[in-house]
Amino acid sequence: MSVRILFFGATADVVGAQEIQLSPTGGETSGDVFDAVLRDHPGLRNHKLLFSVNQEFASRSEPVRDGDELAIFTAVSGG
Amino acid sequence: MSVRILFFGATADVVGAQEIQLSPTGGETSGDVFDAVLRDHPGLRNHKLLFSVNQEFASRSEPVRDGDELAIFTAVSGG
Amino acid sequence: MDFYELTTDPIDITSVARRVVPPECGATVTLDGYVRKFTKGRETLHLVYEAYEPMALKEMQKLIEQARSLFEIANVGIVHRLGKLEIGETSVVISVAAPHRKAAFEACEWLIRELKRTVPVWKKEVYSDGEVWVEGDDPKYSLPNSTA
Amino acid sequence: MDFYELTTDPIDITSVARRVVPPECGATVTLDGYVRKFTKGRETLHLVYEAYEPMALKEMQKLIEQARSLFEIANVGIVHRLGKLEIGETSVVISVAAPHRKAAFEACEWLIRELKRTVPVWKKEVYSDGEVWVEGDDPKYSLPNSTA
Repeated sequence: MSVRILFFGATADVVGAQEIQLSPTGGETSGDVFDAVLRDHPGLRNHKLLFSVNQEFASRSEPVRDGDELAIFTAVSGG
Repeated sequence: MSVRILFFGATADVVGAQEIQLSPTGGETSGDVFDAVLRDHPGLRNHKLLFSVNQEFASRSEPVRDGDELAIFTAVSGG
Repeated sequence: MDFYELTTDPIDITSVARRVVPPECGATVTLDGYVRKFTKGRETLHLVYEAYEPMALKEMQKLIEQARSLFEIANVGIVHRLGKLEIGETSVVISVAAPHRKAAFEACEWLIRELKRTVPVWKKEVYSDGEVWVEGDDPKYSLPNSTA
Repeated sequence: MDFYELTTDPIDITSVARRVVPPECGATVTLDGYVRKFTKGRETLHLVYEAYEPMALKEMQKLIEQARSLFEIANVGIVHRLGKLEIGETSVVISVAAPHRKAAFEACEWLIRELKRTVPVWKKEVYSDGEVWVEGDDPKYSLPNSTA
């Protein structure tokens, strides 16, 4: 299976991309996927991070399914 | 001595003028002048009235001097 | 810069809001009051606003001074329209800029409430079958004894 | 009609405020946020706003729905600008029309506070000697444990 991970602002700068694709083996939670991203991009740990699954704020325990759109970003600062 | 009395909105309609002049004999208070106006224009008593002396909200006890600008009007309704 | 004005021209909200912006502030709160089509179920054709102009300007100035003493605000702009207004046209705009938006909200709300209680402006509602000068129901200054 | 939009074009406050006006309401409260020249004493040259656009629109829609359940309001309009903004340009406008202006003030203040906590938009401050993505200090959603 394949999932997209989106990055914005500070997290896109750290990762050097606005989007990556991962291929979990199945059964992972959102937390597992994010931990994998953080292992590849340890600079993200310098930030307080939020994440979303399919455009909804997510906890670590969401099931991840093929084709999901995940995102990792810092606390929002619009307005 | 001579004072001007201004009317606005509902009070101008009752009096039929936007301004009248009165010639108090001297020593009157604002309350005395307003009572005199109300005697001449009893229709004003159908309204709750405010008044001002020289463009400041006034009580009945203000001394009235030659050349003063008084006004009688209903509770304000701007905004 | 504070400002307070009476005008018979249409009011542009953006330009009022923009004029109160100082470089160190991040938010402006604007109250935009306009002519209602219906008041208590009765259809208004248009409104006419009249002011005791010099006293109205003095009272607007006092309101701004009082707001400055009550709230941490930078600039205030108040523009009240006079004359004939069509349905939907803006009758009053109050813009408040402040370093913190909470103060801007509080000051703007205070200013419109007090303006309606103290600034000598009156509105006449014109209906198809008549017209009436609206009398305020919460004047700040107590009514003098008007029994002669 | 409620509306919520993201745009890279300049925002006209008057047109946003006007679009929320229903005929039975008499007041609209508008929050106008704009680019500050100075943040903590440091001079900003310009700002760049970026959004997770589809999620930002969903969160804006949720905010309006929540505001409707909390406050007696008629219409809400929210427009957030994206891309490069010069000093003084409007970054966000929130207009709320309500039958009673108190609800409009309360809803508008609530909406801007929650927008800053929940809508996925980020701003980058650009200085003469660098730039930084601002990170919010009061996010609504608790931060997940990010220690792998």
